[in-house]
This record gives sequence, C-alpha cells and structure tokens, in this order.
Amino acid sequence: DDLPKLAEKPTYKVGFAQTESNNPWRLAQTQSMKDEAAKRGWQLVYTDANSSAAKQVADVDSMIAQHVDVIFLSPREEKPLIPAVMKAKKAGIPLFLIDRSVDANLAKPGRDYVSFIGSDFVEEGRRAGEWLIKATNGNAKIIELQGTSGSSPANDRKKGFMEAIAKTPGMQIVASQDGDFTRDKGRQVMETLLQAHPEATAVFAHNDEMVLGAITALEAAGRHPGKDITLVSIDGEKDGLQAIVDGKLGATVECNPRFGPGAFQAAADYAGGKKIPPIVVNKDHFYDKSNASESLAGSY
Amino acid sequence: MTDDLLLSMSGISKRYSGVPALEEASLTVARGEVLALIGQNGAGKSTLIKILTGAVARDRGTVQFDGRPAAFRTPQEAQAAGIATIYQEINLVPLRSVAENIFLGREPRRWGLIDWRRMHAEAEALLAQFDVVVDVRQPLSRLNTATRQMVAIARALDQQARLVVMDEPTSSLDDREVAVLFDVIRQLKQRGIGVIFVSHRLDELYAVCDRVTVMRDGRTVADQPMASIGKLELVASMLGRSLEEVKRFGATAFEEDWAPSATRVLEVEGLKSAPRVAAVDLDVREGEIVGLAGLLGSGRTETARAIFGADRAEAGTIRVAGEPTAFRSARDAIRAGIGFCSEDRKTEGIVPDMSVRDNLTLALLPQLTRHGVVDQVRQRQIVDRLIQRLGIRLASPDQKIRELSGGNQQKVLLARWLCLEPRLLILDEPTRGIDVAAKAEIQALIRELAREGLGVLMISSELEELTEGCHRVSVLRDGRSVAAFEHRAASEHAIMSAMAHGPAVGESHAGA
Amino acid sequence: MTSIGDTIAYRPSTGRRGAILQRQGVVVALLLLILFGAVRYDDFLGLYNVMSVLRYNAMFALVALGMAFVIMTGGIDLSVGATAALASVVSASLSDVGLTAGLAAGVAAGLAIGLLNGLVIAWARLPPFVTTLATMLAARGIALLVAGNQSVSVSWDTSFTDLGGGDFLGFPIPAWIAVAAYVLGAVLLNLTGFGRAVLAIGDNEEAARLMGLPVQRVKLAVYVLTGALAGLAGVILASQFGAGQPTEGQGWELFAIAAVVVGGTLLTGGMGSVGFTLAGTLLLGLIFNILNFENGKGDFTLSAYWQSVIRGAFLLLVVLLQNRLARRPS
Amino acid sequence: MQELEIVARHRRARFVPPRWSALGGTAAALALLLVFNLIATPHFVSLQTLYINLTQVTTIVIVAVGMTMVIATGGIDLSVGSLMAIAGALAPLIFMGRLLGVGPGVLADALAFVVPLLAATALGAVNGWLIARFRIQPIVATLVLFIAGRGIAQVMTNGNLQAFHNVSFHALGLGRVAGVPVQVWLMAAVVGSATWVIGRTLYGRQLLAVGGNEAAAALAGLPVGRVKILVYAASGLLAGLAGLIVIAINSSSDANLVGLGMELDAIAAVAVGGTPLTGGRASIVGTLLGALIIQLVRYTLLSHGVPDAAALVVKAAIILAAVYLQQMRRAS
Ligand SMILES: Nc1ncnc2c1ncn2[C@@H]1O[C@H](COP(=O)(O)OP(=O)(O)OP(=O)(O)O)[C@@H](O)[C@H]1O
Ligand SMILES: Nc1ncnc2c1ncn2[C@@H]1O[C@H](COP(=O)(O)OP(=O)(O)OP(=O)(O)O)[C@@H](O)[C@H]1O
Ligand SMILES: [Mg+2]
Ligand SMILES: [Mg+2]
Repeated sequence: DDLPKLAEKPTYKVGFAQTESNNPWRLAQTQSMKDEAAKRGWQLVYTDANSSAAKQVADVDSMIAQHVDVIFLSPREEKPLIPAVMKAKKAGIPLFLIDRSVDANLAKPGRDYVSFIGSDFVEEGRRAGEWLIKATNGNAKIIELQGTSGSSPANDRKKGFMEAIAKTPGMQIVASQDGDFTRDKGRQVMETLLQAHPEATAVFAHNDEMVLGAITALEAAGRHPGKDITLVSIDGEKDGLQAIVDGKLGATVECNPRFGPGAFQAAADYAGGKKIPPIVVNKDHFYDKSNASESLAGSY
Repeated sequence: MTDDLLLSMSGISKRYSGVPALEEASLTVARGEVLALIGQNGAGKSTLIKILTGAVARDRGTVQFDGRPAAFRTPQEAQAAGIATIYQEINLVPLRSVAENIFLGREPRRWGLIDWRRMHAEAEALLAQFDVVVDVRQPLSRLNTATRQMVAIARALDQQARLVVMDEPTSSLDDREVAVLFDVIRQLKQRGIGVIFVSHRLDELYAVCDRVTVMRDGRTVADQPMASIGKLELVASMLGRSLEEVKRFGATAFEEDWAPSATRVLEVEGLKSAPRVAAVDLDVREGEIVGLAGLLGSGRTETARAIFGADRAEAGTIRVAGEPTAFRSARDAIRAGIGFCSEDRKTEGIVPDMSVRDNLTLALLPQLTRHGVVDQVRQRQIVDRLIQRLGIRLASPDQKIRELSGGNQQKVLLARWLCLEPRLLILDEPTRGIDVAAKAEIQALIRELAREGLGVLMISSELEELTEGCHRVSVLRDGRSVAAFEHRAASEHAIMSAMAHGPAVGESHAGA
Repeated sequence: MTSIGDTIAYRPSTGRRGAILQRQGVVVALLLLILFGAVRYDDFLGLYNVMSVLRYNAMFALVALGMAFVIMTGGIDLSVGATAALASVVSASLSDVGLTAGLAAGVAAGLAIGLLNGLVIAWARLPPFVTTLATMLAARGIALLVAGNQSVSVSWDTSFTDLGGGDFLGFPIPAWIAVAAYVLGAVLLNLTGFGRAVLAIGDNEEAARLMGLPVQRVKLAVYVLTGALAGLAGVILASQFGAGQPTEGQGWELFAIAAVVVGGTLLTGGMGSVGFTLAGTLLLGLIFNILNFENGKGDFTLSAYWQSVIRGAFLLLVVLLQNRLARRPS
Repeated sequence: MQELEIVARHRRARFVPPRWSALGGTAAALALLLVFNLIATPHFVSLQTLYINLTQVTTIVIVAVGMTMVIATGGIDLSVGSLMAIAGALAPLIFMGRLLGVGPGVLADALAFVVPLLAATALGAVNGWLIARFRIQPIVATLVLFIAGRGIAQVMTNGNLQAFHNVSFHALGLGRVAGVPVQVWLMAAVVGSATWVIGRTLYGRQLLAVGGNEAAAALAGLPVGRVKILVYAASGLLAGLAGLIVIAINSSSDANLVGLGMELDAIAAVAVGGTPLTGGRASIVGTLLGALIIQLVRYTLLSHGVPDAAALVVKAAIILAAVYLQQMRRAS
C-alpha cells in the first residue's frame, strides 16, 4: 500500500488537531492526549480549531510545516477535512483520525490515512432508541433535543435513533428542536416544548448536558423526571451518571473521550510495523441504574 | 422679462411632520439677473432652495426651469440640468483634499481613471481666480471657515451652470472676500447666468442684486426691484410690521453708553497656544464689552478656546478676577465663572435631540441636583424665567432644540451660560447667520447684561457690531495682538487696516 | 453606526497625518511579527508554511476588502461570514456542473445578500448595523436550509476544487485571486470617481448628497460588492475544503472589522486604505499561525483559552500602538 | 427690551407629541404576536407560559438595559457576553472555596455575589477607559474583551464545567417571591432603576448629552470621560448580574457557553425597541418591549416546531420589520 511509513524512534513529535474546547467531552479528550504524550515523553503539537473546519485544515497545514511525525486529527466535519488528510498523506506523514471520521467515499482508512479510532454515533443513537422502546413498552410521545444543527454527531445520533424506533409504531416524536448541545439552551427549549406538548412522556437528548437542562425545566414545571417522563441521552459524563443515580435520567450511552492511550499505542504499533485495522471502534459502555453508581467515580 | 425667464417656481408648499415650512411660495429669476432672497430665520428660504435642487421633496407646486417643467428628484439631477448650488451650511467633505472637494463627482480623467495631476493643477488655477492660495492636496479640514466657504463657491462656479444659487455665502466671509465674490457675481451676470443670493446682511444686497424677494412664514410676501425699496422697508416687510414700528429701533441695538467698573475680570498676557495663537494680550473689566477683531483665521477662536481651557495654553498668564489660572478643561473655567458660546452652534453648541429645557440647563444641572437627582421644579422655574427674560420663542420647553429657528437656538445657548451667572462671557460670533430682528435682540441683551456688571469678550467679523457695541476693540493678526482701540476712537477703517497690515509680517490671507 | 451630520466637525480627531502614521503602524507590527516568527521558529518562513498561510488567509483578505469599502462609507456589514457560508453551500451544490457554474452561483448568492443589504440600507434607510445583523441570521438560516443542516460535498471530478486547492506559477490560486482583488480595489478606490464617492459619503453623507453624488447608488454598490466578495470567499471555502459548509464563517465579520481598523481605516468612514487592509488581515491571520508554531516548540502548550487571551491582548496592543503613533507630535 | 417686544413674532404653537408614542410601533408588534399566539398556540394562556417567557428573557433584558445606555452615548459594547462568562466563572470558584480561600458559608456566598459583579464592573470600566482616554472606537475597544474575556473565564476554570449545589444561587435562579420568580423581580428592578436614572438624574442627562453632541457636552463642562467610563462600567455590572443569573438557573457554570452571542441579542433588542444606534436617545421601556418581542418570536417558533434554520430567517425578518416600522414612525 501507499500509506506513509513511520520510522521507529525513541520519541516522536506528534500533532493533535483538536476541533474545539468548549465542552467537557472535548476537554477530557484533550487531557487524555496530553497525559499520554507526557507519559511517553513524546512532544505534542496541539492545535485548536475553535469550531472551524477550515481553521482545522490550516492547523494541520502548520503541523505539516513543522514536520511532525504523526498527526492525530479529530475532524470537525466529514467532508471539509478531506484536504487535511490528503495533504498529510502527500507530505508523507501518517495520520490517524480519532472520534469522528471523514467521508469514506473520498478518503479511505488504510489507503489515505492509517486508521479511524472512535465511536459510532449512529450506533449510539440506535442504542438510546432501543433502550427507550424497552423502557416505555414501545409507547412514547417523545421530545427530541438535538445537538447543534449541522454537526455530525447530531445528524448521526438522530439517524440511529430514528432507525431504532422506525419499526415501533407507538414511538412517536412530537417535537424535535435544536438545543445546541448545551445545558442552558436545552433547558430553555425544553421549557417551551413542554408548554406546547404537555402530553410528552419521553425525552431523547443528543447529549447529557441538554438532558440535564431538560431535567431542570421539567422539575420547574412540576413534573417528575424519571417517574412521569422517561429520559435517555448520550455521553456518560459524570453529571449524567449522577442523574441516573438520582433516578431522574433513565440511561445514557457512553461516548468515551479517553483516546490518548489507544491512539498513541496505535502509532507506536504502526511504527513497529504491526498491521493496524482500518477502523477501531471503541467499546462504549451503556449506563443505566444497574451500573451507574459504580461507574460514577471513574467518569469524566 | 418673461421671455428671459430662467426659473419660475410657484405654489410651492412643504410640511415637516405636519408643520408648514412653505405655503404657496413663489419665486422667479431671469437670465442675467441677481435675485436677493431674504426673510427672517425660519422663513423658508433654504427650504425653497432645497426643493429647487431636489435635495428635499416638495408637497405641492410647480417648477419651470429654462422654459421646461422641471422636477429634480436629487441634487444630482439639478446639477446636471445646470443649477449649481452653495448650500447654507458649508456642505463639503472635510477629510478629503481641497481639490477633491472641488471636483468630486466630475474628476478630470485619463483613460477612464482619475488624472490627479491635472486635477490638482486645475484646482489651484481655479482657486487663484478667487484670490485663494492653498495647498490643494491637504484635507479641507485644515482650512478655516472662510476658505472652506471660498472652496464651496469655487466648486459651484466651476460647473458652467445657468443658475447659481447661493444660500448665505457671505455669513463667514470678511469684506475682502465678499468683494471678490461680488466681482464674480457681476461676471456671471454679464454671461447671462441667473443668481439667487440669500443673506441676512441687508447692506450688501444693494451692491449686487437687481431684484429682491421677501419671504415670511413660508410665503412670498414681496417681490420688487432692489433699487425701489429702502432698507427699513425691507425689514418691515420681512418682519410683517409697519414702517413706523421698525423705525423705532436702529440697525444695531447698541446705542447709549455707560462706564464699566475698574475691576478686571480677565487679564491675558503673552498667551500662546499652537498652532494659531502666538502672543495675545487682553483684558476685560466688569461691565465691559471688549471686541476681538481680526481676519478669518487670525486666531480669535483659538484664543477664546485657550482662555476657556478647551485648548491647552503653552505660555502666557491668564488671570481671572486677579487670580492666576490654568484651566485644564472647560469644567475648570466654568467653575471660575466663565462662559463660552462657540461660533459653531450646530456642532459645538446644541444637543439636537434634547429638549430646550435640558439644553438650557446643561451646564447648570450639577447645581440643580441633589443626591444625583435633578430638581425638576427648580429647573422649570429657571428655564421659564430665562425663556421669558430672553424672549425665546417656542411652543414648549419640552420641544427638541433642533426644531427651533437659528436665532432662538442661539438665545437658548446664551441662556445656558447666563443661568450660571458668570462674571465673564466669551461670545464667538454670537450673531452669525441670524436675522436682523433676532440679531438686534441678542445685541440688546448682551448690552443689558454688561450694564449689570458682566464682562463680555465678543468675537465678531462684522466691524459695525464691534465699533458700535464695544467699549474697546482689540485686534489680532496672525495670532498676535497688534492694536487696541477705545470706544469710537477708531473708525471701521482704522480697525480694518490694523487687521490687515498690523506689525506682524507675512501674508495671512486664506488661512492655511 | 455613524451619525449623519451635515456640518463640518470642528477638528477631526485623526487628521491625514495621523491616519498615515496609523497605517504605517500596521506594517511595522506586521514586519515585527514576521521577524519574531522567523527568529523563533525553524520552519516559519519555509515555503510550505508561507504558501499555506497565504492560501488560507485569502478568504479573509477578500472579506476584509469588502468590509473596508463598507466601513469607508461609514457603514458596517455583519453578514459577511454567513454570506460566505451560504455561498459555499450554493456553489458546492452546483460544483458537479463545473467550476464556472459553481463560481457564478456562489458569487450570485453573495451578490443577492449584498443587494438585500444595500437596498434596505440605502433606500429604506435602516441602520447598517441592524440590517446586516438581521441578514446575518437570514443568510445563516438559508444556508442551513439549503444544505439540509450538513456540509455539502463538492464534486471532485470537475475542476471546481482547483480554484481553492490549485497553484498557478507556484503560487496558490486563492492568493492570486486576493492579490487581483486588492489591485482592482486599490484602483477603484484611488483612481475612480466611485472610490472618491465612497470616501466622500463616509466623510459626510449629507454633504455628498448635496454635492450631487449618487449616494444611494454608491451605497448599494458597496454592499453588493461586499456581498460578492464574501460570495467569492465562500466559493473558495467550498473549493479549498471540498465542501459547502453552512456553519462556517462565524466571527469572520469581527475578524474583518478588526483587520480593517488595524489597517488604519477610520471606523466612522471617510478615510481608508486598501493596501493596509491587506496588511491588517495578514497581521491578525498570522497570529493563529504563530500560536500553532509556539505550541509546536514544546516549551509550553498554550490552550485555546490562552490563545484567545493572547489574541485579545495583541489586538489591544496594535490599536494602542496606532494611537501612540497617531498622537505623536510632529 | 420693550421695543424689541414689538418684533416678537409668536410662532404657531406646535403640537408636541408625548414621548411614549414612539413606542407605539413596538407595542403594536408585541400585541400582534400575542394575539397570534392566543389563537394559534396550544396551552398559551397560562401563568406558566408567562413565567417561562419572563425568566428566559430576563438575562437579555438586563444586558440590553446596559447596552441601551451605552448606545445612548453613541457607543456599543461587544464584551457583554464575555463579561457574563467571567462573572459566571468566578462565582462558583469563590463559594466552592477555590478562590479567596473562604470556606463554604454565608460569607463565601456573599463574596460569590459581590466579587464577580465588582470584577465585571471593573472590566467594563476598563472598556470605558480605553474609549475615553485613548479614543479607541467602542466597537474595537470592546472587541478586545470580547475575544480575550471568554478566554480569561476559560483559563480561570480550565474550561471545566462547574456544577454545584448552592442554596443562595438556587434561590436566585429558581426561587420565587410572592409567586413571581426572583429573576423577574430583579429584571423589573433593573428596568425601573435604569428608567429612573435616564429620566430623573443628572447622570441620565449627561449620558444623553454626551451621546447627542459630545463636543457641545465637553464645552458645557460635562465630565465626558467619566460619563463614558461609568456607562461601560454599568454595562459590565449588568452583564455580570446576568452571568450570575444564568449559572444560578442551571446550577452549573460553563465558561465556554455563558453569555455566548449575548451581545447580538442585546443589540437586536435595543434596535427593535427603538433606541437609535447613533446615540443621544434611550428608551429603556422600548428595549424591554424589544426583548419581549424577540423572546416571544422564539417561543412561538419553537412551540410550532419550526426548525432552527427557518427560525433564523423569521427572526431576521421580524427585526428588519420592527426597525423599519420605528423608522417610519419617526419620519412621519
Ligand atoms: N429637516 C427639517 N425638519 C423639520 N423642520 C424643518 C426642517 N428643515 C427646516 N425646517 C423648518 O422649516 C422652516 C423653514 O426653514 P428654513 O431653513 O427654510 O429657513 P430659512 O429661511 O433658511 O432660515 P435661516 O435664515 O435661519 O437660514 C423652519 O421653521 C424650520 O424649522
Ligand atoms: N492649520 C489648521 N489646522 C486645523 N484647523 C485649522 C487650521 N487653520 C484653520 N483651522 C480652522 O479654522 C478655524 C478658524 O481658525 P481660528 O480660530 O484660528 O481663526 P478665527 O480668527 O477665529 O477665525 P474664524 O473667524 O474663522 O473663527 C478654526 O475652526 C480652525 O479649526
Ligand atoms: Mg437658511
Ligand atoms: Mg472664529
């Protein structure tokens, strides 16, 4: 194959192109990468694209200009980051995608970049949907709190969830609005939707932050989350697990941000000549009241 | 005359938010005729002109220009049709160069692009015709008001128009520049070009105008050959009074005399403030009106600003009531009992969107305030008293000041300082652009205040105002005090020659 | 933003001399920054970095050029970023037809938003700040609707992607486009009546009107021009990154305003320069690049947060520097 | 003087329209929206709906009141969102004892209210100082803190979301007094006192004079610099207060998100409320109405399931229409 090679060296200069740093999940991811670099004594070139796919490409460009040995890219979007992948390839720098992928029609793992390591957002949405069907016996009027319009986790989680509930006619989405992945917006949107749709019996939020906002809104409206309304979300952050322990949140699908060890090991293995599978899907946990309290301590 | 008719406007009406500014006004100009258009402040002269040039839309009425019905929707269209206009407020763009201001919209080009070299050369040549010699590459904002006015005139006259409209072109010009302008007007007349000339200085109308149209309250009330009507009749017609009533007061309201006290409220020695004030000596006593004369750009305004602390004084001493002072801001000067009425009412005087009441008490407000709250009862009392005392005419003190006529705005600004009961009032061109009636009132007011003990330092470009109204006149030239005259000890001629040929050297004409 | 007065300001706080010094300030700062980067980082002046910085910043340069013209008329355009996003989506959707179609469609989309801005501002006389704030929301909304809430893939089979990714004579095509736009912009501003009218309107709009300048048409043209340039930037965005991105372009307007002001253009209008706007863009754009290199040096890692603080402080520094230069007695 | 009375020409008394008429357009737009909702939105008539809308609009109103005053001086404040983030980040740091080293308790809670407000006020004053002292354009001067301010908040918290349980802040966010949410009382107090300041106090007049004609104000001896510094400080203080309210409602503080985009919401509310961006005038009540309109539009669109993207377009149209109506009223 024509993938760039990586020589074996005692230490490497690696680039990590982060998308943004405005939520706990990203922070945990960055921290994990930094910790691992420090642990191995590798030099980390860290960039932050400030939520701009275009800037992220420019960031990768500046890594190439600095002759890093390996690039870890957490692409903000599927399509606009293709040029970054291609430029790294052209510059002879092996590249690993982490947590999000790029358009498979345009760049292929094992050919254009070494490998994709991450979760499957569609699968996350599907698992949330399946749990909700079980929890509500296939009968629910659902309010969906979507992630930021246009972001790939929002699109994919929605897709997976819709696929899961499609076969169950009792599962009905009564309202679906953008909560921007944030607690404050999630709360405000929930407050309003609850006024317009008091008949709702379930909430599916694209992440834990929004579901926490929704819980505040529900309580303020005199509802009893976890009792007269069932909630499910994705991420598995500490506050989310706490909400499960408190009996308010039904379940949350983990989306693990701790990529450092796996990603760095993959790079080390690659240098050592091992065959790296083109797609490495993280084993994501599923938290509900059966396991939330024991997992609480180790969550981010 | 009818076949010679260049412009005829008739039945023109215009309302601003329901209030009529023009009612059935009319006006005609023949080829080669200079028409004087006069009227009190707010009579509607400028509005009529703006309607003619399409700067303002009319409500009703017809306009015939050059034998054809004309309805200009923008000044651009009027300009293209051959009407060149000098508007009342100098409407030029201060950050752009002098040359650009002259040629904006019709720049000389080569291959479709601006030919800067030619533009500069032509601008210089054009200004030279008006006796103005300046660097045409510098921004207009560097020029003094008079030179800017000359630039505006040059711009308008270079347009090869068939009608030239001049709305108060002389209000900021001195006699020499007025003379130059009149020469040009006579040339225009010879070339068969029509001219509309607006001015509050009635004397100068007789020098160039053929005919006069008088407006009052938005209507045309008289239209006669200039030669057939005397000055008093003009005033009577403008004011809508009988001739007898008007005769009872003179052209200026300065008449009787009194002796000022010996106590000096202001002493200035060797004042220097870059770039225009080099060495000024002045003093003003209690109850005295001291005039400050000088050509435009001689540094009168800057002297006043330096005394008031609005500009920094670099050298020299200023004593107020015997105490040496060095004001660092207008606030300090106000605390020491000085008031300053700026020459530029619009940009440095009024706060246009504020009520007359708040404008009038702007400087007094801290004294009307207890625990941060304005005592509105006292404010009302003071405002009402001053409105009455100064005869300010308005619908309500809650009216926005910008709705008042120029003369009344000026009175409000005077009242702003008077309510502070200052010991010294500096007035920079207090009657510029103000109609004869309001001017007389303001002059009488100044005099009455001085008689009550106020010291007044008055800057004016009208020599008559200085010679007749002041106890003493101090003359500046190139930022230096060059002469001082006791009351009526000097003729206008003497003052004028001191202004122009004082001991300081160098040619000072045309500002920069 | 600016008040429409019809009299001459007593003494403008910045005269021409001040403005020239201000503008030189930006060049001095730019040179210092480049020097700093060259001395401190190994590959900073390497061909790869220079080319990619130019390629990436070309979009911002185009947007800033339009913004400079708008600001010179005394206006402001907050919609440029959203307009670019919309244009990128539109051009990406048509990229399979070919470069010309994509380019035309994207620029036309920008033009349409600019036209809307211009009509509302020049004819309905709404304040530019509010008008373009509204069209910013509208353009963003339309972009998301057209794109169906996600990035729109461009066609890699046509020559569409050459525009953003290609080189010509060893120099990135977007940079060529920007250079051409700036040359034309400078000619437009300095050698045509239109340019003079732009400055006159920003200086004193009422006076400009009374001087017989076609104020409304010039304002309309300026917003249309800005829209078109934002559209062009959007096409380059789509072409360079292979996708129309409805969520891209946030904050571009503030970047552009800062670049224009740093380039010595008076925010109140009436005075400005095309060339120094480019310097302002490069100055602010280089900061990101420098920060990436600093992180690569490995002495310490600047988090995104520290980067914001540094960028803010840097902007303040440049503005204060200009202020000092402008006030220095001659 | 007597002789002069002769020439006294009494101008026709003109009708001076009462001040509130300028608000007519804004009020009518709000009424129209209400009527639409009464007819078309299910479950609209309820106290709960009222409180939801009022609590959601609180922070915008509070910030927009400060913005109105800033705009009245002819300025603008882009830094409000960042100042909200800073105040919001400081408070939990203080009552959780990570800053100032005060253990949890009444004192810590009190400091957690006061210190963030002081910090926001001080930063606002710095904005004002840059503008007054160095004559930097307000939009650029406040752009500095817009960029750097959020960074400062993020640096303070390392970007971490700070979740907390704090009784005092819980009361601020979700408590009620006499059945009405505490924040709504606060909003009323802010609107009331700002109206009073503008209408009754010396400072109010000076503010409008500086915005109406700065040169004239300076020559009339007004402390122009101080007026400006104060107004930006006030805007900072109000932004800080809004920041505290946001974190109180959510029982968590996220420096990345608190106040994000607030400057544009606030400016839009001011513009829709009829305060011209050119300065010299201020309508606090107008701003309140403007904010309510924007809020009600958002509520309406959300409860009718209009997707976010389309909602943006509708919001844009409403802003333009409202400002256009204002303009028409003023011109006529
Ligand atoms: N833009 C405007 N809005 C409202 N009223 C106006 C406006 N312009 C003029 N007016 C009013 O129209 C009337 C006529 O004003 P105009 O400026 O034509 O007077 P004028 O005769 O030129 O006075 P002056 O000698 O002071 O120049 C005045 O009452 C004035 O207040
Ligand atoms: N070189 C210059 N730079 C800046 N402004 C200038 C310059 N020359 C003249 N001016 C402006 O011209 C005006 C008049 O100048 P100055 O105050 O020195 O003279 P003056 O005798 O008061 O004349 P005027 O009768 O025009 O007021 C002032 O407003 C001043 O700002
Ligand atoms: Mg007039
Ligand atoms: Mg003067």
